[in-house]
Formats: sequence, structure tokens, C-alpha cells
Amino acid sequence: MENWLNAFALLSNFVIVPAIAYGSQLALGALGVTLVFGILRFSNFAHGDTMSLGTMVVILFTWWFQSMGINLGPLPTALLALPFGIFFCAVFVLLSDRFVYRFYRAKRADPVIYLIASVGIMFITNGIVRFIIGPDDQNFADGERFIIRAREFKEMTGLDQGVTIKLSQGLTFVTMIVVVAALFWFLNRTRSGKSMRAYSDNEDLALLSGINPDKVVAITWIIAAALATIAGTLYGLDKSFKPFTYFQLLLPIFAAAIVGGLGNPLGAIAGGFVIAFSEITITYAYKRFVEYLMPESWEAGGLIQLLSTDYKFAVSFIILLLVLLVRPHGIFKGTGV
Amino acid sequence: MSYLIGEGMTGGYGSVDILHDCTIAVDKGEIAVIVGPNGAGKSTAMKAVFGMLNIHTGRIMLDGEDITALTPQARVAKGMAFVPQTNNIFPSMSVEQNLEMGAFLRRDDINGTLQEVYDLFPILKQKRNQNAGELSGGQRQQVAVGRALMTQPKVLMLDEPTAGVSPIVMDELFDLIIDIARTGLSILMVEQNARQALNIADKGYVLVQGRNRFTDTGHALMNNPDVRRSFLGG
Amino acid sequence: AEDIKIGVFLGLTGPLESLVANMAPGAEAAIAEVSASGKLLDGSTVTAIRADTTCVDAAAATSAIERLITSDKVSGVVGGDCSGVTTAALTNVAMPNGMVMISPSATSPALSTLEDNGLFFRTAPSDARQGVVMSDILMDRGFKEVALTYTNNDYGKGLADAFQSAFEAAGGTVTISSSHEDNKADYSAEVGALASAGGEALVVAGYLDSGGKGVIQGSLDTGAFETFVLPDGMVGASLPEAIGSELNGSFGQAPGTDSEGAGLFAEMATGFDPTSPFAAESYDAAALMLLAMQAAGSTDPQVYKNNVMDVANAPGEQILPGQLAKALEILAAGGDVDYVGASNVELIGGGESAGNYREIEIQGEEVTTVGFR
Amino acid sequence: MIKVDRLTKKFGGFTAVNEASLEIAAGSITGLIGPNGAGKTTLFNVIAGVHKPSKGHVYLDGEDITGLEPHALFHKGMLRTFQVAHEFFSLSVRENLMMVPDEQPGEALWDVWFNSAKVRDREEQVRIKANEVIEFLEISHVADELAGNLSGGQKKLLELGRTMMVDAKVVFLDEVGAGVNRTLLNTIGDAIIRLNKERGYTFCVIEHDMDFIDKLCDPVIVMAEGSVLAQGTLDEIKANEQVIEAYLGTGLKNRVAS
Amino acid sequence: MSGALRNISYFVVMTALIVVVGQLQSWNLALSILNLCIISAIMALGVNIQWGYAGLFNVGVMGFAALGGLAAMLISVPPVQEAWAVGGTGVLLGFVTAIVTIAAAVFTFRSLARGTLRTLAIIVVCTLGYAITRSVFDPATDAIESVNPASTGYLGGFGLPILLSWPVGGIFAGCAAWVVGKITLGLRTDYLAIATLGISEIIVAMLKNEDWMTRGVKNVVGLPRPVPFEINLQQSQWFLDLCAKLGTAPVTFSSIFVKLCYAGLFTVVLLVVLYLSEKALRSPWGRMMRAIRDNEVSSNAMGKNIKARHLQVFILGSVVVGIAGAMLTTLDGQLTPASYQPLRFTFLIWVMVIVGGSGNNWGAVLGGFVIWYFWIQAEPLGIWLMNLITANMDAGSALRAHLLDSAQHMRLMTMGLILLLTLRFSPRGLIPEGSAKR
Ligand SMILES: Nc1ncnc2c1ncn2[C@@H]1O[C@H](COP(=O)(O)OP(=O)(O)OP(=O)(O)O)[C@@H](O)[C@H]1O
Ligand SMILES: Nc1ncnc2c1ncn2[C@@H]1O[C@H](COP(=O)(O)OP(=O)(O)OP(=O)(O)O)[C@@H](O)[C@H]1O
Ligand SMILES: [Mg+2]
Ligand SMILES: [Mg+2]
Repeated sequence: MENWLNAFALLSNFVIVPAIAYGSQLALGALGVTLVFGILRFSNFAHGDTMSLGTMVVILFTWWFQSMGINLGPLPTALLALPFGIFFCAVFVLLSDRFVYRFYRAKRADPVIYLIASVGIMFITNGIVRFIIGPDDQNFADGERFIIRAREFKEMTGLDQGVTIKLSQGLTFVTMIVVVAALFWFLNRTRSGKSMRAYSDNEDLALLSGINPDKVVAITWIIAAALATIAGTLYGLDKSFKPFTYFQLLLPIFAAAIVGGLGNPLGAIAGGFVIAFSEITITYAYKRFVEYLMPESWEAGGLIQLLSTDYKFAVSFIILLLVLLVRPHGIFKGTGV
Repeated sequence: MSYLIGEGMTGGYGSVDILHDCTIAVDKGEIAVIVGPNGAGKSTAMKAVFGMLNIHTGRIMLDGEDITALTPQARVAKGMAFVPQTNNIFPSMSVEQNLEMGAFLRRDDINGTLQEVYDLFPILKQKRNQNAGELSGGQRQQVAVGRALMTQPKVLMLDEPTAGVSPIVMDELFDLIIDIARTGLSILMVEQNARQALNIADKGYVLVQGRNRFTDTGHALMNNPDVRRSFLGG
Repeated sequence: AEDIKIGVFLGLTGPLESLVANMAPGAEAAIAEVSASGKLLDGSTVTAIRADTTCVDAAAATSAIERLITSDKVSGVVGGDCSGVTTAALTNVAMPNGMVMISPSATSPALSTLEDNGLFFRTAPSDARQGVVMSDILMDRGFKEVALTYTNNDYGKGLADAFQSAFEAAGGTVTISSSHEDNKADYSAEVGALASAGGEALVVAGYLDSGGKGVIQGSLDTGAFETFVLPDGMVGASLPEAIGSELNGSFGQAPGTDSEGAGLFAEMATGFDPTSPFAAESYDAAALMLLAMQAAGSTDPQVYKNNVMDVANAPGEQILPGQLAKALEILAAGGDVDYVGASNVELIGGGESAGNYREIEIQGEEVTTVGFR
Repeated sequence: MIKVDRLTKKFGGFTAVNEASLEIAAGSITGLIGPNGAGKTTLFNVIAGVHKPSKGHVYLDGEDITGLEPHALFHKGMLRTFQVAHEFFSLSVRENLMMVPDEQPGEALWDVWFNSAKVRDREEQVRIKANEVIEFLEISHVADELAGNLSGGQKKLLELGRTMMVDAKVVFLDEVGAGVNRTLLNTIGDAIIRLNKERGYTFCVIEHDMDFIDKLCDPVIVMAEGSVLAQGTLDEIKANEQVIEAYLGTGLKNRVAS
Repeated sequence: MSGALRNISYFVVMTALIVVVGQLQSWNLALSILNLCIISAIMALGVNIQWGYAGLFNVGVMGFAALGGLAAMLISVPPVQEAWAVGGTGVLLGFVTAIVTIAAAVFTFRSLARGTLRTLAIIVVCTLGYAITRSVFDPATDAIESVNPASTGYLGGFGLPILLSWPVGGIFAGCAAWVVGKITLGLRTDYLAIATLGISEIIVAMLKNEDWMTRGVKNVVGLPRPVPFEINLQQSQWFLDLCAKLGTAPVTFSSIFVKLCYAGLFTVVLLVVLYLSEKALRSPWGRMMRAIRDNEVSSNAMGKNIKARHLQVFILGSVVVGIAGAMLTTLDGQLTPASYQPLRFTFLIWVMVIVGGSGNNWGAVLGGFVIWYFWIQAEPLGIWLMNLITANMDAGSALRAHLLDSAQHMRLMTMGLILLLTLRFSPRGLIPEGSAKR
């Protein structure tokens, strides 16, 4: 029995907890992508850099708060700075809409034009962030780091294997659930939410129903900015902040949004978890885990690893392909342009 | 002066003008019908009246007020409703949500109107939770008209509302239009089922190549042999 | 007196941009120091001109160095950084144009054998040597079984290969050797695999602000490993700063024989982190190039390329960071210098660093030198 | 010619076509009518290979063609139009028509690159044919306009025009008349009759305009709720109580006197 | 200005831009930019064939370019005899078992009826085959990789002229495209995009990690060249004579000479690809492709086999990208697997196609030129811009230092600005589809 518990603890520590945390991070990012896709109907390549922009503002405010001695006790100060980050990020995003995307909306441009325009915005945001905060790694986490540590867990349970849960992981998971629920409620229950869906479905007819497209677009961007800032900040708290990493995050985030089904908030979550779990479970070396489950004398010959971590990325994409082959519009049927 | 007038409209989609000094008007409680060959500019005229297209000369007046500069959504707020000829539903929203979107600007209880629309088009009630994009052609058309009715407008503009609907529904639709007009609304519609439409029309316009060719009462047009032969199919 | 231009050819954008943020100012510090002294070649001024290697895009790097050499007309190039772009730039542009390149960070063993017409030097030692040193340190500390993770580029892979063969030859066991990609979102998978393979310590052949740090953080958080072995790319003040006390007790090595040069360098550095990997080597690369010019009395690469080894090695007066003016004077007077610099430069063979290492240990959340190898 | 045998098509839990069996005789112009949502278009789509049937079979001249891809059916001489116009919006009207004919040498890259003469000759023939059709449909003035910019009715005409570009065995017309000017529709009706008489095309026509059905069709099949409700000449159908109740109605109730 | 005139003037301006670089900076730089412009243009043509003609959203450009690069290396590098001796047979055997496994799986699939039994049988066959393949393959690759890992550690190639690798690169990419297309072409736009992106990541991951084949991240450098080496030129008499006659410095002119040789080769390829693409686009084939792009359902009903046509065009485009990939590796003179990054090899190419004008070959070519030009020139432009901004600032001010220090990041920003401005003023691309036609 103890062996089973140990095995389970081992798996939780190295596979389940990290995968859930990572999955939630991806899901939060993918939500932003999926929202913009769902309402404005294009793949926003600037999302990764929007995340880094929002996070940068949060960091600057966090530093300021820290220097003034303001903090949230066990919680990270960054949470206090979050609204400021969201505000500035939203302003930036609205400006970019005003000066770039609005023009193409009036022209009824092809989604791919928006996509390329968003690459332009990505470059510019990229430059701004590096200009202000530089390309370096930044640490801004403070407060309590752990909900439970491996050592404490072992002492508590008397098992050989410990489980660590970081505060940032817990926060991310809870936030993800709350944000998705809120978004779902917003889109399906509120007037603004419905008008956004209508707008995405048939822009012309939305006008004819008295919907103000400018308002719809503005709300969408504000929510996207909020999502980006929240996702970026939580990610930064858990790992660290480095502009280049945020740019690289774009790929798994898109993968998550697409396997889940573009334009569908639930899909973003499912997608995030599919990507995270496939990366981690397939490259995990099950040697120790199996050793716990087998009789004492048994010893594993190798690492029992399905594929080396070299192919971690490849694996998640293979899973993605398989999912798409079975469900061509993602796990939750998404929209397609 | 009529309740709604599009006066001397000239304009088009790009550099080429489609409409040439075209005038369309409808009064309170009146039904006005536009007929004409394909590509004559009927739909274009409707869009121009609704502000979905730039006209460089002419003006649009509603109830004595110049609304030429208003956006379409502002015109909706002024009590105009429009059913376009194509793309007239929200395909990935359910039938009921489509109808609700029609009442987007209304703040009062919409259940009564919803019920009326369902009574008029019983099939929609059956299909209320289905995505409108999965409906048959005629059913979509009913959703589109239903959506416009949900706004409880003062002016109702319909671009070929009966295209693709079965005879029985078409009759009911025309009945309804008459009823609506009797309550004091203005109705402006384009029709290819022209004889039926002109039959109930107070006023008819024949548009050819973006110009007013004939303007008269519905019956007069019906009885004009030229019009009959060239535009109403004999 | 003339206005001499030196190209600083590093990956200012791209995967190494955060390290380069400290390397480029390092090189420019030496250039500024020399220029300010007014003692180079009868009071010539020196300016640095930056160009971006992007670290990964050979085509863009080739065009960038083409611009430096043929348009900006630099007299020497400090760089490149990543081996891929460095070889492309060297073979396609620098060699045909007879330009000297001194790289502060291209550590690939393959560069040792590349034909370079005596134009290519590097102030960072080849990975092959470091692998042996690292293995020795582990053996001396009694570690017999380690897990190994490396950043999946020529630096990480080369170092990992060199280390693994040295360690196994010495009787140690590498339980797993797995790569990680830098700047990725998550390292749980890597940590999981490493933890499962187990070992007394984890050797992290990566970069301290990137994947390497991510793996260490993950391992500490999950309790997978407690001791880490840190080669040069991982040695810098920012790592213990970021990770905290848990890193105490980890150890490793970085180029250098004594801490004097590094200390002086740290004191004079303004506006960048002097302990960041390859920052010191960058300073040295630039300094070496300028001293060689002074020794040759010429800014012609074809001439001064023959003086690089002389100024770098004994005999002569030892030169530390901040003493470049002194060195210029000595050289002007016909004397000889032995440039030691911030990373204890000693060039051997085909113009690469001999590879003297200081053994470091993290104590009290600081990098402390505990011995020399 | 076409035989549909107990065909069923379900969408999720909803049965759009329910055990429908019917036959379209060679050389006939068969009308297919029925209330909105009766399953007419769905039936067409299954026959034409757009949807796979849930059950049942379709035969063309005795050959089982169930589930064949639409392009394969095209090659067997079966053409169709779409109820909602499916024009190629970024091609001009003429190009829309010219792309239809089968086995054009210009559609094989080898010929394009290395056998231009052959391509050019054929292209000329196709162009002539396309111009005839354009002429006939009275859309000459928009022949070089992008099809996406056509009016609703013009798109329907184009839809019909495409079926006139090749020699077909059987043509399925899904509400070609909706949105088309009645005068022009009469001309179209004449053309259909001519094609039927002179070239022996078989037609199956969905329409809601009874005048048009009256002019063309014999026999007429009535569908309701996915099944065949009645079949016969139009007069027989018009007399059928069920059909009147479900479909035809009794005309306007409250006509206005002018 | 009429359409044609405007289009011509674009190319004139582009030429002028390159000439300006030659005059103000150096001709070497100008030619170096030109050569990459040509390669970019060819890649952009490849993507344009897929997207512009047929609406296939292929975001796996990187993978096909990498395959081209692989071909360049495999064709040109001499074989490593020692490695072949220790592991050659093992690797070949591994290939054989892998092929046998696939054949067996296909056979099982064909011969058994659909059901659990078949699924199980296939899983068993695959697992067994995988295990056997790995058991012959792994020792062989280990052996190969341990042959002097610092300089070889791989099998090498065939030692043939590198020019041969251009068509071979195309074939590699084409074969891969066939497989990829078979699997993914049923997917719609963005889903197809991510699928192809994933496949390209997988291809690059293999190049990076299969050291026995490519040396992985350790790179294969010093590939043979189709043109002479500068150093050799500088030492050969005829060349020195030529320089004397032209009155140029041998060092500079040798570089220019080599680049001109490359430019000649590349231009030939560009012209051939462009000619064939134009011919195809303006033919009934092109019309059919555009029809398919506009509406698949109805073109299918008009007798066009959508799947086959998509596959055809996907392969064609990929072949072109593969050729360009091989050309690029030839020019670099080395295979650097780590350099295959989506930003550079996929998105940049896409930017070229869209900015140039998708659906139009001339547009794609122009886009390739413009974007590559600015991709390189954005750096000096960014620095120049910063200098301009800071010119009037106090020399010691921290802001000035910071601004100058950040100039490099302005490079991406400059690029972004250029991109947005171009798209702003010609939202459908510089030379939009159809503009050269009517
Ligand atoms: N994709 C789909 N998913 C679900 N239901 C569908 C789908 N397509 C059609 N239906 C349903 O099937 C029924 C038959 O539709 P169909 O289009 O065949 O009708 P129809 O007879 O052509 O009507 P109309 O005269 O209005 O065109 C309708 O009730 C419709 O709602
Ligand atoms: N979006 C557009 N862009 C350019 N031209 C257009 C556009 N829409 C319509 N046209 C052109 O304008 C003319 C009038 O079109 P309109 O849609 O008003 O005709 P209509 O009278 O409604 O015809 P129908 O009865 O066929 O619907 C047509 O010749 C058409 O080609
Ligand atoms: Mg119309
Ligand atoms: Mg129908």
C-alpha cells in the first residue's frame, strides 16, 4: 500500500502537479488568443508580446510597491500591481487597434492580412518591451513560495516521496478556473457578450441589430489585454520574466488554442492540458514509478522513457496532429475562418 | 412629405455608380414595393437608404429629419429595421438567439414579441435551439424576417423576404405585412414575386439600371402592359 | 592617429540576447578605456560599431558582418557568439576579406580545427578542456553518479559530450544525458526525467538566465536534486540571487586563475553585470585586439593578427582589466606584455584560450572561488 | 434514370430525409416541391454526394452511385446548382463559366508548360461557349465583373449558367428561380424545355413558384417531413388535400382593396 | 498611374534601393543582400503557390526549407568512411526493418476487417517493429556518433557536386509534402496551419537530434561550393590580371566576383520558377485552383477533384521551398539545424508573400526582395534613427545612453513599422492579385 502511495506521490510531484500548472498557464494564454479569434476572427500573433508588455508594467509597479514597502503578506505583491498592468496593457492594445486594425476592418480585409499586421504589432511591442525593461531575466516574485513543500509533505505523511505545490501554481490554477467561468458567463449571459458573439458571426447583420461595432471591438481588446496581463504575470511569478520566453510561449499557446478548438473558451483549457500532459507524460522516465509498483527485487533495466525529452516538442505536436485527425475542428468544435 | 425618403440617391460600391438619381419613399401605414430586373440596383437602393453604402449625392430623410450621415446602427435606434437579401442570419447562433439579437436595443420584455414571431413561423419554435446556419433555405428566410420583426420598428425594410419560402408561408407573410402596415408602420420591400407583392402595395417602383423607370400605385403598375411584359413575367 | 573602428558582432537579438546585453558593454568597456587613454597608435580614437548576429540566422549574420567589414570598414571584429553564425561569418566574409575575429564565447571544439588563415581567436576555452576539468572536480569531491542536462546547442552539446566521456573514463556514471531547449515555457518534463534517472548531483550545461536556471529551479522545487554542478555558462551573480539560499553548496568552474582580474573588472563595470557569463571574455577579446594593434603598430588585420598571441601570453608584464593604458605604453615603448585580463587569457595552439579554471562554490548566496585548476 | 431507394439522412438526432424512395425518369422534367425544411435540398445533397446517406441507395442508370464524391458524379454527367449561390467570388463571371468544362488540357500542368498550342485551342472553344451562355442569361454587361460583386439574382443566374456549360445527362436545379426576375425566369424555363427536348437532358427541379412548376414539370413529387407525400401531375397535386394543407395554402386571406 | 506602370516602378525602386546600398555602404553588402533577396523571393513564390493559388495555409515552410538544407549537406559532403564502417550496415538495416514494419502494418490493415482485432494487430506489429528497429538502429547510431565526435560523428554524405542538391532538395521536400499532405490536407485553415507548423517542428527536431545524420547542433560546416573560394581567386593569376585590367583591389573584387557567381546561379533558378509559376497561374489550371480556393464545395460539384489538386499544389509549393532551402544552405556553406526558427523561416516568408501581394507571383518576388532588404537594413536604419533622435541630447545623459544601447531592439521595431506602413498603403499587398492581369 505504501508503495502505491509513494508511486502516486512521485507521479503527482513530477507529472500531475507540474502538468496541471503548466496546462493552466497555457490555457490562460490560449484564452486570449481564442477570444480574439472568436470575436475578431484572426490569429493574433502579438499575443505573446502583449503578455510580456502587460507583465512588464506589472513588474514596474511591483518594484515601486516593494520600494514603498507595500505588500500583500504571503501573496505576491504583483497581484496588487495587476490592475495597473491591465490598464496600461489595455491602453496599448486599444491604441494599436485604433492605428492598425481599424483600418483593415473598414476595408474588410482578409483575416490573413490582420494576421500579418499582428506580426508587425508583435515586432513593435517586442521592441518597446526590450527598450523599457531590457532583454534580461527579471525576478519579481515575493511572498510565500510554497503551499506545501516536498520535505513537509514527507514529514506529514511519512512517505518516501514528497509532493511540492507552489503558491504560484495554486494561484494559476484557481485563476484559470475563475477566469474561464467569468468569460463563459460574460459571453453567454450578458448583453455585451452576446453582442460580441453576434458581431463575430455576421458583422453586417450585427450593425442592423443596432450593435455598435466599435464598442464590441473595444471590449474584446480590453478583455484580451486583461487575459494577457493575468496570464503573463502568473507565468512570470511561477517561472520568471524574460521577453524572449514570452515570444516563444506563443507557439504552445496557439497549439493549445487550436487543439481545443479555436474560438471556444473551454477548448482553450482542454487544449492547454492536452499539450501540457502530452509533453510531460510521454517524456517522463517511469523507472522509479514502476519500481514502486513492482515487487521489491525487481529492477528496471532502463529509464522506461517513451521518448527522450529532446523530442518533447515534437511529441506534443504529434498528439496535436492525432487530435486534429480525429476531430478536425479541435476537441470542442471551434470556428474556422 | 413621406415618412421615409431616399431622395435623388447617386452612388455605388466603388468608383462606378450603381444608383443614378434614384428616389424611393414610403409613408406611414404604407407598403411600397420595388421591382426590377436582376442587377437593377434594388438591393443597392435599400442599402443606401440604410446607410450601408456611400451615396455622394442625395439625402435620406426619416420623419422629416435628415439622417444621411447616421451609421446603420444609429438608424436602428431611430426605429428602422432591415432584412438584407443575403447573409441575413447569424449562422452559428441558435434560432432563438438570432431573434433575441433582433431585440438587442430593446430594454422591455421581449417575450411577447418572441411569441408572436413563433406563432407566425411555427417551424422556428420547433427549431429554436438549433443553429440558424443548419436550417433549410426557407427556414433561414423566416428567421431573418423574424429577427427584423423583433426590433418592433417604425419602418420595416425587406429585401426579397419571400425568396425560397413555400407558398403557404409566403401568403402568411404577405398577410402579416398587410397587418403590420395597418398598425401604422411603413413597409419598403423588394420583391421578385412581383405580382403578389404589387397586389398588396400602395406604391410601386420599377428600377432599371439604377434609375426610376416607373413609379405608380401597385395596381396601376400591375395593369401596365409594358411593365407586365418586361418585368413581371407577362 | 586615426579613427579606428571595431565591430562588436554579437547576438543582440535572439536567444542569447539577455547574455549579450552584458557581453556587448563588456567589449565596449575595453574599447572605451583604450580610446580614452589616447595612447593607442599615437592617440587614435576607437569606436565600437555593433552588429547583430541574431545567434541563429547565418544569412542575416553574414550580411551584418559584411556591413561591418566592407561598409563600416572596421579594423577588427569582436565576435561572434554562437558557433553556427560564427563559422558562417568567418568562412564567408572574414576570411575572404582577411579580417581578424576574436570570439568571446564560441566554445565549440570544431572551431579549433577550422581553417582560418590565422585570423580567428577566442578568449573562451574550448569545451573539450572544460569537460575534463569538471569531471576532475566531481571526482575530487567524491561524486560518482550524476545526471546531466545540457542546452541543445553546440555549446551545451559539445560540453556535455566532453564531460561525459571524461567522467566515464574516470569511472563515474552519467545516469542520463538529456537536452533542454532554452527560453521555453516549461521544464517540468526535463526535471521529471532527470529526477527519475537520479544521481548525486545534476550537471547543468546551460545558461544561467534561461533553460539552465529553469531546470535548477524546477529541480529544487520538486526536491529532485539538491546539488548542482555549474560550468561557465551558469556561473554568475544573478543565479544565486534569483534562486536564493537553496543553491548554496552547488559548485562548478569558470575560466580564470585568480580572482584579481575578475574583481577589478567587476569594480570598473558600470551599467552591466560583469559576472554574467562571457562578459569578462568579451572585455578581454576587445582589449586583446587593440593591444595587438598597438604591438604591431598597425590596424591592418593581416599585420596585427601575428601579434595577438604575443600580447596574450608570457613573457611580459601582466596586464589586468583597467590597466590597458599601461599596457599600451609598454607596447609603444617596445616592451612586451602578457595580457591576463578579466578571464585570465592564455592563448594556445590555433589561437584559443588555454583554459585555466577557477573552481567555484556557491556560499552564502554568492559565487566564491575555492580553488584553481 | 435516377432511382432513390429508401434513403435516410440524419443530422445528429434529427432525420432530415426519412426513407424517401423516388424515381426520376429519363427525359423527364421532374418537379420536387414541399414545405420549407421538407428535406428537398438535403435529398439533393445526398444524391450529389455532398452528404453521405445514413441509410439507403441511389442508382444512376442502374449503377449504384451511393456515396460517390461529387466530382466523380460530375464525370458521370450529373450536375447540380446550389440553393444558396456558391459562386467563385474572385473569378470573373466568364471565368466562373469557363472553369466548368471537363478534362481541359489546360488543367494539366504538363500541357500548360509544354503544350501551349493545345491549351490555347481548347480555351478558345470554351470561351465561345461561355459567351453564348452569358448572352443567353442577359448578363453580358457584367461578364468581366468579379462574381462576388454580382447582385443576388445574378448569382443565381450564374449558378444556372454553369450547368449549361457542358453536356449533362441529368441536372438538379435547386430553386434557380428564387430571386430571379419573373420575365427572365420565363426565358430560363423555355431554355430548360429546349434542352430537355432537343438534347434529352433530364431535369429535377426544386421550386416554390407554382407558375414555373406548372410550365415545366411533369411529374411533380411532393416531399414533407423527409418523406414523399404525393406524386403525380401538378393538377393532381393541386387537388390533394394534404398538399394544400402542408404546402400550397389557400391564398391571401385579407387582400386589400385598392 | 496605371497598374502595370506602378508595378514596374516598384521594381525600379527596389533596384535603386540596392544600388543605394552599393553606393553608400558597399557593393559587397549590396550583393550579399541581393543574393538572399533572390532566395527569399523563391521561397515566397513557393508559399504563394500554396496560399495565393489554392488557399492552403502552410505554416511549415521552415520544415521544407530544412529538408532542402539537409539535401545540400547530404549530397555534397564526402562520406565518413570510418563511420560507415562501424555503423553503416546497422543504419541501413534499421531502415529496412522500419520499411518492413510499415509494409507489415499496411498489409495487416488491408487484410483484416475493421474492428478491434485489426487495431490490436496493428498495434502489435508497430510496437514489435519499433522495438526491433530501435534495437538495430540505436547501437549503430551510437557507434557512428562516437567516431571522432568533435569533428565528424556522422555518416557524411555522397560527395557529389552541391548543385545537384538543389533539385534533390526539391525532391526531399516534395516527398515530405506528399506525406504531410496526405495526413493534413483535410484540415481547415488555422488547423492546417498548426498541423503543418507541428510537422515542421518535428522535422527540425530530427535534424537537431539525429546526430548520426546531421551532426545535430554541432553543425556541418565547410560544405563544398559551386563557385570558387575568394582566397583561391586572390591567389590565381588570371584573376589578378583581371583585377589589374579593371583596376580594382583583388580582395574586394574576389568577394564581389564570388557573389556575382552566386547571383547568376540564383537568378537562373528564380527565372525558371517564376516563368513556370506565371504560366501555370495564367492557365486554366490557375483558374481552377482559384476556383477551388474560393469555394471547394461547388468546384467539387463542377468535377474538380479537390483532394488531388490540393495535394498537387501543396507538393509543388513545397518543392520550390525545398529548392530554395538547398540554395540557402549552399550559400551559407554550412548546415546549421538550430538556425531553423519559425520566425525566420516561416513567418518572415509569410510576411513577404502578404506584403508583396498574395496570389500574384510578381508580388511574391517583390515581397521577398523588399522584406529581406529591410530585414537586414532595419539594423543600420534603427541605429541611424537612434542617432538622429539622440543627436541633440546631452552627451552624458542616461537617456541618450539607454536609447543608443537599445538601438538593436529598434531593429525589430523598425521592421514592424515598415511592415505596417506597407500594409497600410497597399492593404492587399504591393502588387495585388489580378492587378497585372486585366
Ligand atoms: N447541417 C444540418 N444540421 C442539422 N439540421 C439540418 C442540417 N441541414 C439541414 N437540416 C435540417 O433538415 C431539414 C431539411 O432541410 P432542407 O434544407 O433539406 O429543406 P428544404 O426542403 O430544402 O427546404 P427549403 O424549401 O426551405 O429549402 C430542415 O429542417 C433543416 O433544419
Ligand atoms: N459589393 C458590390 N461591389 C461591386 N458591385 C456590386 C456589389 N454588389 C452589387 N454590385 C453591382 O451592383 C449592381 C446592382 O446590384 P443590386 O444587388 O443592387 O441588384 P438588385 O437589383 O438587387 O438585383 P437582384 O434582383 O438580382 O437582387 C449589379 O450590377 C452588381 O453587379
Ligand atoms: Mg437584390
Ligand atoms: Mg432547400
